[in-house]
Amino acid sequence: MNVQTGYLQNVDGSCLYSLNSTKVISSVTGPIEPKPRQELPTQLAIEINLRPATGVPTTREITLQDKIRTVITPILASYKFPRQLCQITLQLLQSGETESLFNQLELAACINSTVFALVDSGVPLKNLAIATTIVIDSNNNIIHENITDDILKNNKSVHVIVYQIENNKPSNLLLMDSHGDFDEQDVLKVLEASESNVRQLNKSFREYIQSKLSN
Amino acid sequence: MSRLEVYSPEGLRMDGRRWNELRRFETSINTHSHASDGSSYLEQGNNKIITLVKGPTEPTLRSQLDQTKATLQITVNLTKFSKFERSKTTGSTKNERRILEIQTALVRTFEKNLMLNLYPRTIIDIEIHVLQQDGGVLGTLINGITLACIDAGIAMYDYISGVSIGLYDTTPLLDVNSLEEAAMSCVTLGVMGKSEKLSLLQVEDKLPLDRLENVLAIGIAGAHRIRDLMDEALRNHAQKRISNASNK
Amino acid sequence: MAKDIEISTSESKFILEALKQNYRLDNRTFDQFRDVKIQFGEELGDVLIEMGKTKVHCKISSSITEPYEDRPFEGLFFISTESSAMAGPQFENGNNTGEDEVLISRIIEKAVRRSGALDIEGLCIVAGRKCWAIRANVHFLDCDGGFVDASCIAVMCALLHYKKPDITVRGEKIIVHPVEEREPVPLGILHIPICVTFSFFNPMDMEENVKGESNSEIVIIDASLKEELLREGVLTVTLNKNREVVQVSKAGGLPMDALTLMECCHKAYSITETITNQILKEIKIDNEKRDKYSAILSSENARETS
Amino acid sequence: MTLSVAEKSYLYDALASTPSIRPDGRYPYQFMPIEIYTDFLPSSNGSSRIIASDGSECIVSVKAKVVDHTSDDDLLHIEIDIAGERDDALITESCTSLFNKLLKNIDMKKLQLTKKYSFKLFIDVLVISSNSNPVSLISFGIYSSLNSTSLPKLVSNFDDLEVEELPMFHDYDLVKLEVVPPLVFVLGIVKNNIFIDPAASECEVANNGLIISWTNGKIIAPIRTLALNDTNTKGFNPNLIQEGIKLVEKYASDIASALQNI
Amino acid sequence: MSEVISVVARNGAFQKNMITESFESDNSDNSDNEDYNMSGSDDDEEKPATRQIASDSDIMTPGELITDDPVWMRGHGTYFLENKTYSSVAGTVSKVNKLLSVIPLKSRYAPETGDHVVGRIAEVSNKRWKVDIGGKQHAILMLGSVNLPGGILRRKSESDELQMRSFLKEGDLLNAEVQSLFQDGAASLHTRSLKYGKLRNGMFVEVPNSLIVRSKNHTHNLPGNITVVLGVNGYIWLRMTSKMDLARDMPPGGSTQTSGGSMGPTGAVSLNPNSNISITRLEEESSWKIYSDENDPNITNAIKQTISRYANIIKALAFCEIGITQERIVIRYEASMAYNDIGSLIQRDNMENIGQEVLNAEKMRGSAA
Repeated sequence: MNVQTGYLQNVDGSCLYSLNSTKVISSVTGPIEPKPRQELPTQLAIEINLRPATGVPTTREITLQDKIRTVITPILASYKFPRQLCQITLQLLQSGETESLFNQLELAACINSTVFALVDSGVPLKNLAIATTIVIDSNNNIIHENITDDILKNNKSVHVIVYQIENNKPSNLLLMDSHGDFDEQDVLKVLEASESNVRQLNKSFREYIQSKLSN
Repeated sequence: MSRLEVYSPEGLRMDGRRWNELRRFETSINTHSHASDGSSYLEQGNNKIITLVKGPTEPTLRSQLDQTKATLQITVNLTKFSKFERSKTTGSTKNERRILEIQTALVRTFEKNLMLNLYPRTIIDIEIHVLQQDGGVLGTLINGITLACIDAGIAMYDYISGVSIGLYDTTPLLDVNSLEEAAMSCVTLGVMGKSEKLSLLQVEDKLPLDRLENVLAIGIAGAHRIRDLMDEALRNHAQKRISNASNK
Repeated sequence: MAKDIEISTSESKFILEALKQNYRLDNRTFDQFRDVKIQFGEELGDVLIEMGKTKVHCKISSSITEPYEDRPFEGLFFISTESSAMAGPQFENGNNTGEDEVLISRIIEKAVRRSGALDIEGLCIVAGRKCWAIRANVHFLDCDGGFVDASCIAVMCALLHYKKPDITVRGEKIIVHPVEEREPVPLGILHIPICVTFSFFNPMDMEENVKGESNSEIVIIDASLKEELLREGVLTVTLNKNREVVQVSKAGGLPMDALTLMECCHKAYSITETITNQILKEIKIDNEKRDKYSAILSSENARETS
Repeated sequence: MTLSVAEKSYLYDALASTPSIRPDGRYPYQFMPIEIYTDFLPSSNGSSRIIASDGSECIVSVKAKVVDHTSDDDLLHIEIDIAGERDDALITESCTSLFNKLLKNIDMKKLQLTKKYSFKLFIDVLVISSNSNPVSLISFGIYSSLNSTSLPKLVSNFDDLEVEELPMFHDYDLVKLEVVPPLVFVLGIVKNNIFIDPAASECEVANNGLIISWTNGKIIAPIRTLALNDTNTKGFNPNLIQEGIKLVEKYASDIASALQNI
Repeated sequence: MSEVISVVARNGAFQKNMITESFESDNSDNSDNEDYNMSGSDDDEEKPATRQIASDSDIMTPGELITDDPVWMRGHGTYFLENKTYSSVAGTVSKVNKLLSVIPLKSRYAPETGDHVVGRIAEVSNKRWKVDIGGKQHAILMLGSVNLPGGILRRKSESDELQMRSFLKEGDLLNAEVQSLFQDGAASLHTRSLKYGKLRNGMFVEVPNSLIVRSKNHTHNLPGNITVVLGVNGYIWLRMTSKMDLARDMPPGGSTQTSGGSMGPTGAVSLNPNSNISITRLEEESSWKIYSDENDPNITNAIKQTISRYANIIKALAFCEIGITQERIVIRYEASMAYNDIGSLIQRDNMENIGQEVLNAEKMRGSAA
């Protein structure tokens, strides 16, 4: 994992995030004045725009936007900013997977990038959320790191798991997005693998922040 | 069509002009007194345009209100029948980027020339209908707007006159028509009064850098002529009005 | 633009006063173009350009499609320049009809596509049936002025960097060879247009500009965002190394003396030369990095681009 | 256009009285004076510009193209652009659909060149300004532009079914297009009076309006009512339709000949 | 010409009053294209380097040098650089004392204090009406600048603010005086005189404001029992002459008797200084009636026809771009009796005749300046 926060200057928070061959930039602007139609009377409204590396946004991107929203909404302290807006923009630079078949690597990268950009922006968060991708390949091996397009193509099932981080460790599950052929046993294995992944990611992110703060 | 020589060895162009000759330039002013505050009809060669200026007047939208100056809005309607071949596009052409670009360029050209600060909290809305186009349209639009704004009595620093110049091999051809425009690289100028200051300068095709200065010089001279033609037309118009309205 | 970015009166006064005394906020001289940083991504045709704090990313994608009916011998080439709120609050998501957005996209369009920088006839596979469609996706990441100049460099670098998969035509069938199997083919680049943007300021009032003879207007190259917000006129000159004017755009704004504009064009030429050389050098370095062996094997194979 | 209550009641009373008094003194059958210019667009096959004395103005261009009518039998294409209105505005769309129907009355045989090919006419209407419903003005514009339309003269054989060739035309000889386009009349109704070509202020107080179409000496479809404002509109005596039709029958040929004598 | 429709037709050409200025290159011998050299500034000789100033009635166009004499104060329609004063509009030079300005041939109405204008309510807002007077901006009519029912001395209350629309609402026409100008040039109006207020009993006509000349009186009684209000802004109101209109025209000591009951144009009974109406009556009469929307029931068809005739005459004068004055309207009215048919007055050649006859008549009488 490679993280660089504060990458952009014209927004309140940003993060250049890459994991293996997937690379995404996220930006956060807010809280700002919303357009009247976006305004929510009691809480912070969230606008998410995701732009693909090539071509124009399609339903695929809108689906991803919605999934990111379901993860971000619960971790934001949105009650603190009624009638305000938080604008999140994501630009994929490199998807790292065959875009017509998969979106799992991008989804996990986008979520992590967004959360780190939110941390960078100073918008109050209740918790962190960290996402990871797990593949069970045709030989029933669980693959939890260095997932490439080829590994994805050889999957029996693919899973994106997002954990909420509390007291520096994974607690509740925020999102589980599984595709393919799997059983209960597989799910348990996936959860286990993903928890350790998330733990690891959380650790590296903390280290990054710490080193950034000490500078 | 291309069998015709763009520029003959005898120094004649397809329509019989010499290299430094302007096209026919005919204009009438205050053509639409019912529908606008200022108007002009202009034929520059086979370009035929109607320009209507409405305002300065109370803006209808809040977003058009500027406390310090008038908001300038320009809409260019390139009619589908304006070219020899009717435009094939179905539906509206109003949001084409090329048209938006022309509109923006015109607004930015006249924003600096009209004394908009004299008309705070108002809007000036300019509407141009291009009935026929035959090359160098942007320059013609500039001339039409200049005349219509003067007719509307809107204060301005000076005339802006527009013209396009083509470069055929090494010979600049003044005031190109559409056949010439298609056959060579062209430069469009918007010149401030009788000065050598350019409000607008556009080159859209490849042109040797070392020829540009020469082309600009011819263009400026041509634009000054156009300014004089507009001035003459305007004075004739004014004379007529004044003699009509004398003894009010 | 969605919202006008406000710049305080005192700050704008300060910047203008400094300009009058020959100073710029970032200590550059008036004629100084910012250093261009070119970074190539992992994939082919993936480039990030940084000019000061301005960041523009360009990525090329290709696909096989049908040519236009009236142009059977030509491939397709699109440049998409969509702005998003990421680059700054002045850009609205999905709004491509804003004045600045339109001007940027039109200038890039004229500089690169209309000028024939990419050989689109070379994209033809089967006349009237199949051709390559090349798409340059320009992403504005961070705006500190100079989007046009940076985007043009980004597009050209990405086109030079990109290689499309090799193909074999068998009758009606087209076989696309994966990159791993066969060395991909670079695009035909016919010239490299470089945009240089000049910004104009009027230290006097409009009367002096229109009727005066002093020509006291200030001209700076490669304005930063704050300078862009305060400028009264802008000129973008696009040239290539062959001393060809590719495109010039001064869409209104402060009227400027024709001779001054000519001087700008000449200044732009020397910048064009420098940047073109830099691009070619960095492309070469990256190519060598990617394929150490082919550099040894074939020395004179690369197509000479100018 | 907003009028004051007093203005409206003055106008209404004047128009409702017997005989009706129109604000500009016109007879019930009298049109506003118009100016017509034709043939000013050399790159179109026909063109016209109509300006009414209230400043309403409309420009029409007719362009012809040779098409294979066995595959494209829609030989008249009309597009209407009303300045200041969006292309999908109600007024624009209703005008377009009205004229699409009306122009079906034109004898398409006149456009046929050979057994296979015909001229297809593209009629583009640009309404530069209009103070009231522009349909009447547009129909005058179409009428005079089609009347001024000249098309290249056919020199090749009519029977081309055997030969796979496009029709051939004379180098410079033109033939006048001989079609009779329909005219559309707008009538205003105030109380028991009906009058032709209502001005903007008359529309403002009218109780209702009628659109009556006419061609070649006879009334044709569509005839329909047309609300001219949204404050005063109400029902009216059906006999007024008869009266309106009589009015049009009596005077339409005068209009047609006035438009033709150019 | 058919009486159903009058058609002016032209084939080929497009423009009316076409000013044709064809340009022929005059330096045919300069076919060597190196002849133009940009660095040489060749326009110096075109600037008259004189201290002379253009005289009145000289036509100026934008950017033209009017004078390089620094003694002048620069007014509207000009701008300056150092000593030189330039024109910013096309029009004629006007010199008033040391104030130099250029009056544009045509522009939207620019209000001046004291102008008598006719306006239409465009918007009812907080304690004020916005009035369309054909200017660059709407004029403002403050609630405090109108007479309210109940008399002049009545205090304005909050309930007045709430019922502003019952006095004047969108679309209503009124005549008023320009009381003052705001900094940005917008006019502030008042109707605190019985000659101003809501307009009734007639018809509205609009002409270019440049055709109306500011004068002492803008309300005129015309033959045929008609009164015209010629708003300086080019908005004109034609109405049946009221008792009050008659009273206004009476010479002092005249024997007018306001035979009570009939209303003046503003709903109040005539206020002739010589009539026996006291200021207290005024207060009584200044009632809700002044804001009534009802027309006088006594407007006969003959009156309506006369109003139409006057309207057509005014439009004909405007068509010929002839200044509109009471005298000219009356002359033409009398002459127009030759046309039995009012509707024929709108035909183009008749309009042109009307204009020509007015000018001829004035020449004959030598009243033309």
